[in-house]
Amino acid sequence: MIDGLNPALILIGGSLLALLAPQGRARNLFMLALPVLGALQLWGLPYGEYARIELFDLTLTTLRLDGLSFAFALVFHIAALLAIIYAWRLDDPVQQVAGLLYPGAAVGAVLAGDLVTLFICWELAAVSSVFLIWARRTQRAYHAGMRYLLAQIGSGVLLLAGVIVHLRATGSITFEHLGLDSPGGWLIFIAFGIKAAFPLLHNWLQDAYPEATVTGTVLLSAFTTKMAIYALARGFAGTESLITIGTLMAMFPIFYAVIENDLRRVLAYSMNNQLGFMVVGVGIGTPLGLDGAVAHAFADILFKALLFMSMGAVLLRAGTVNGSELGGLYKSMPLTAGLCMVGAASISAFPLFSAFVTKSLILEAAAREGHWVSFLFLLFASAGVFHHAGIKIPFFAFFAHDSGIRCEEAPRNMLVAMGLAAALCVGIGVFPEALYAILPYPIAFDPYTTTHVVTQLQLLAWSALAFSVLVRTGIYPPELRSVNLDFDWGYRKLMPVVATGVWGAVSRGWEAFNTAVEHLVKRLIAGLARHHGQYGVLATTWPTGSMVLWAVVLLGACLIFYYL
Amino acid sequence: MDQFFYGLVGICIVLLLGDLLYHKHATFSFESWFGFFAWYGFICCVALVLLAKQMRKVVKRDEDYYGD
Amino acid sequence: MQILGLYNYWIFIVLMMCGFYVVISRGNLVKKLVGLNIFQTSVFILYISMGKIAGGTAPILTGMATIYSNPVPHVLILTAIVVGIATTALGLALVVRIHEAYGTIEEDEIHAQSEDEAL
Amino acid sequence: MTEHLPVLQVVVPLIAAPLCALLRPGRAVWLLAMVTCALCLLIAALLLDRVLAQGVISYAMGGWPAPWGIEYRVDAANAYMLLIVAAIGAVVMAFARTVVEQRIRLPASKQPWFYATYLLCLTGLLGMIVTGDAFNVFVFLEISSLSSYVLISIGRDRRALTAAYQYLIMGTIGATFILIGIGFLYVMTGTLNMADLAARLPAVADTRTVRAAFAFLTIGISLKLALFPLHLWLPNAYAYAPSAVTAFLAATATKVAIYVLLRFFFTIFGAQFSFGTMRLDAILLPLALAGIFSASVVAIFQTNVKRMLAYSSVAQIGYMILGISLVSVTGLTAAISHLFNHALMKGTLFMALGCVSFRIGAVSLDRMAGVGRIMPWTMGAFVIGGLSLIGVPMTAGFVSKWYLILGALERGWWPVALLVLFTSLLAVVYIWRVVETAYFQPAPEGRATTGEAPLALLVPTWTLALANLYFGLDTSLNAGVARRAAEALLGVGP
Repeated sequence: MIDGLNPALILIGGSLLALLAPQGRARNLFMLALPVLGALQLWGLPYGEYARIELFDLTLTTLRLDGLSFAFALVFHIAALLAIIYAWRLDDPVQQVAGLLYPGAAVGAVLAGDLVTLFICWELAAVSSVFLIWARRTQRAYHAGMRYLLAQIGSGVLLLAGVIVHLRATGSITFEHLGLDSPGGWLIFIAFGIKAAFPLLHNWLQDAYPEATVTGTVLLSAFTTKMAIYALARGFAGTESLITIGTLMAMFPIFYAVIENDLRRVLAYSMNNQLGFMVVGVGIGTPLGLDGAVAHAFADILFKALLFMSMGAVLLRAGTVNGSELGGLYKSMPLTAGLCMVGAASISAFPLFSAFVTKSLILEAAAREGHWVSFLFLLFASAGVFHHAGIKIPFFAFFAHDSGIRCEEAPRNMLVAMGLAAALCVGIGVFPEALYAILPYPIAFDPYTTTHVVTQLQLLAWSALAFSVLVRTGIYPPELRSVNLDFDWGYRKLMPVVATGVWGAVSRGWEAFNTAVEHLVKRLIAGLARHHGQYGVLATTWPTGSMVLWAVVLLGACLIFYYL
Repeated sequence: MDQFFYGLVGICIVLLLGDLLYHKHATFSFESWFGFFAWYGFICCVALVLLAKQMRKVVKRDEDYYGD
Repeated sequence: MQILGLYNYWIFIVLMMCGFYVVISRGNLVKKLVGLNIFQTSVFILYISMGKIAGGTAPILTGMATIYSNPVPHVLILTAIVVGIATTALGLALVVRIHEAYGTIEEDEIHAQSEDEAL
Repeated sequence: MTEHLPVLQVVVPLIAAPLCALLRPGRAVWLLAMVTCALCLLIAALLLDRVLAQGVISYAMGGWPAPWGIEYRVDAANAYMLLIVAAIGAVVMAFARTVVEQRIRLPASKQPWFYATYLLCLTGLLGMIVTGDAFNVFVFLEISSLSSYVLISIGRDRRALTAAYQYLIMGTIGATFILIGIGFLYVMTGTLNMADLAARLPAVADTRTVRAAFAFLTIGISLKLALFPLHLWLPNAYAYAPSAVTAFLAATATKVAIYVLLRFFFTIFGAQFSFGTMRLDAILLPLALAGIFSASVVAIFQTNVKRMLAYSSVAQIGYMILGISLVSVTGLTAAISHLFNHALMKGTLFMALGCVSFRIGAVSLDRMAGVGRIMPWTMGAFVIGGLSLIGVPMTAGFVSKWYLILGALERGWWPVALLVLFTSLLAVVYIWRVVETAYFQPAPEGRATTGEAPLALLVPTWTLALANLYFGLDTSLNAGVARRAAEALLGVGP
């Protein structure tokens, strides 16, 4: 451990050095060492504030370690490690560098003690992550990446604006509780909201994540949104409206997830749903609620990575992740199928799996504060998430009717990465105390009570029954090759149409303006030339002549202005 | 597949009856209703699928709708 | 009366405007330079005339006069005249090169050729 | 020796220039010019060091004390400017050798003249900064202008000739306006020494002559610094000049004009008169905003990247003028630090473009497709320069944008701050167009697949690119000294 060294710098610095290492095993080992070293560094640092930098007349606290930032920084290192193992065979410097830079930026963001450092990491994360989408090198991915980048940069600009307002009003840039009534609070709130994929601001996520590379989606799923959850927990804990927002977030994506065909997009929707739970936890704002949000973010990174990794393996081997084209893959990829089901069980909150011990913190917190409407909706969302992520994903990919696709099992490195993630999911589910110990607030909570286990099993089993009945009766909507309109329709379809119209009007207006100005200048010169009558010669504006004319006109204007 | 389905039905009934065997710790009164979590889960899922099916009529478009 | 008393400034203004007019209205690059020269010359006259003090003589210490014209503006404008000559020379040299490159020194024709090039 | 530093700053390049012209073509000429530039940089650095340590340095030319003789007067503001100009002069000179030897259509026998002219231009720019005499400013202005017309006219494209001609007309009118303004001031005060002028002007400030002088100086200086809408000469001049010349002029010439603006309106007239009585900010602010906006939009539609960057320069000048028209320490700090930062970013960008045109012979967007893959280092530098231009944090460009927005908010001008942010997005668009073409599009058919630019070009380019990053983090020079200069100009500092 080096005193006061920011773990983020290990990843960020290492990302550039990685290019110097020869391709292949040497580079892979080097990259593998980085998150391990980072995690050790993180572990060794006592809580406190380090690495103050003077920038202009501001003091930046680039490293602040406390309970909240520690949990996020730790799980980010684990996610980076898993992704590196998962991408072991990858031979693409772009993805390798981005795959270190992006986690580094995310770690930097959660460790940032002030808003300016946060903003810098915020933007670095945005810019580095887009390369994971572009690295797919298709036109479609390029456009999706562009839309993604616009949303992310937009969030950054709002954040910067909010920070400036905040600084002007308070003279402080320390990143602590802000709340909506603080100056600039709303701007910062919306900036965080974009990255946390609040309803109506969520579409970049479903739009872009499924278009990224096999590795890219795994990485993307881990950092950006959780960074935002961290930021909300730090700046807006206990903000009432977050409970409503979070409940909505948990609810509406499940409808889309049911009818979505691209299984990675289904996961993207379920991600939105899981984020909703965390946002509710932050909104409740009690120690239990915040702990729940942190714990659920921790668990979510792991099981969502596991699910995305398994779908990535399917994409790699079968060439598609469309539900309509898959089925029966369990014969070819039994291990992947098994690991995917561990992930499915985890996200569905089966007892002994991770979400069971983390989601229940949030539900318990909601119950204790008497938010019974949110409680019911979250229960609905829990049933729904089991339905689409727990059953639909494994069912359509690995079981259902046999699609006839026969392929190899996933490569060994991918299986290792998935296995590690699965082990962590089960580990958290079986030994929740270990996770509870690193949460920001000390809690005494036992998820394994008879009531909790039985009611959860009832909920899940009867949801499964509903699924089976619907499939058997043929009511269940079939997987179709299609896209579903979401709010991105607004900017992908409506805006281009409007923009074309507006542009036409603007260019016509500009032409008219130009004509008018030209006319004016002609009149002016005609006036000058009245005595000579050489209208034809003078009416044409010579480039040099018109420049000089401008200068003289301005001189005259200035003289008049100054004399007045 | 059939055995699988009937097995599931069996498990569901056993779990439902399980509610009779212990004292439920409930925060809200509705939690303590008999088999609340079971039928709530079932109804929710059916409602979810039926609503989503209706939604498809509105939002479904051809795969290359956006043209890229 | 005061307006007439400032006749040297009126000459300056009229000359300056003439120069401008030529630069603005003529498309011939050489004529533009001529206009520029007239404009600069007007400034020379401004400087020279403002050094003159009514009743003053040339600033040579002979002991016969008590009022002298101010020599500083004259010295200054010598520098400006040199600059003007250099500008004119350079401008004419450029016009020669433009004529070699475009075969014309009419600005509209050059403009048209440049437009073609841009297409 | 050290007490003669102010005059050496000008005399060294002035003497070296004819020497260059006398030498035979070859390595020796460049070496002489390079050593001269390096010496200038050293002198500038020493001067800044001394000024920061001891305060204002006054040097009486030829032993004639001010206000009768010509005084060279160095304070924080112009020591800082000297450093910018000398540094860019040296870096671009290192860059210029390869360009001059291989890319400029200049017979080998004429090459020494290039260096001579370049040094004369440098002399003029340094002289304008260092002098404390108003008329001397005009003389040095003409020295730098005349030599820059020559430098522009040697571009490969024949349109360089017409661009130089137009610049000559406009530049001469601008300089002559300045001359008229100085003349009027002399009429009213009988002195040309800046400090003396500042002392005597208040007594006669409320006269038509002084107001006329003010108007002529406003327009004359605005022409030289290419304030919108007097910028029309600039795009062609920058687009068709040789790349080394563009890099040098874009990074220095307009900046020095802005310095002259500061000198005249803050030191001579005084901020109270210029902005309080004459409401200069009422003219500058709308023009600056219009310039920022319109030039940024125009830049987006350009296909010639050099022209695009030239329009972006007009927009950037707008930012500086905007900072000045805020008339506050923060606003002026933004403007002055942007002088420095813009020199760094535009120097980097134009030199990177120079590398591109050195290899593929063109800088139009369609010809630059896919160039990022064959010239990774060059385009890497371009991207850094571009990020700095946009104002991304941790680059030099961020520093000035930050102060600019703070300054606007201090005055409570929300829309202005928003416009600055919005036009930064426009900069994203036009820089992005280049990046997208260079990295994401396939190379056009029939373009020779050449490799990376030679080291002799890359090293100076990367020197400036890294400076963009360095000064984004260590802001003691570009923001710290700028603040001192701003305080000195406003007369509020220690």
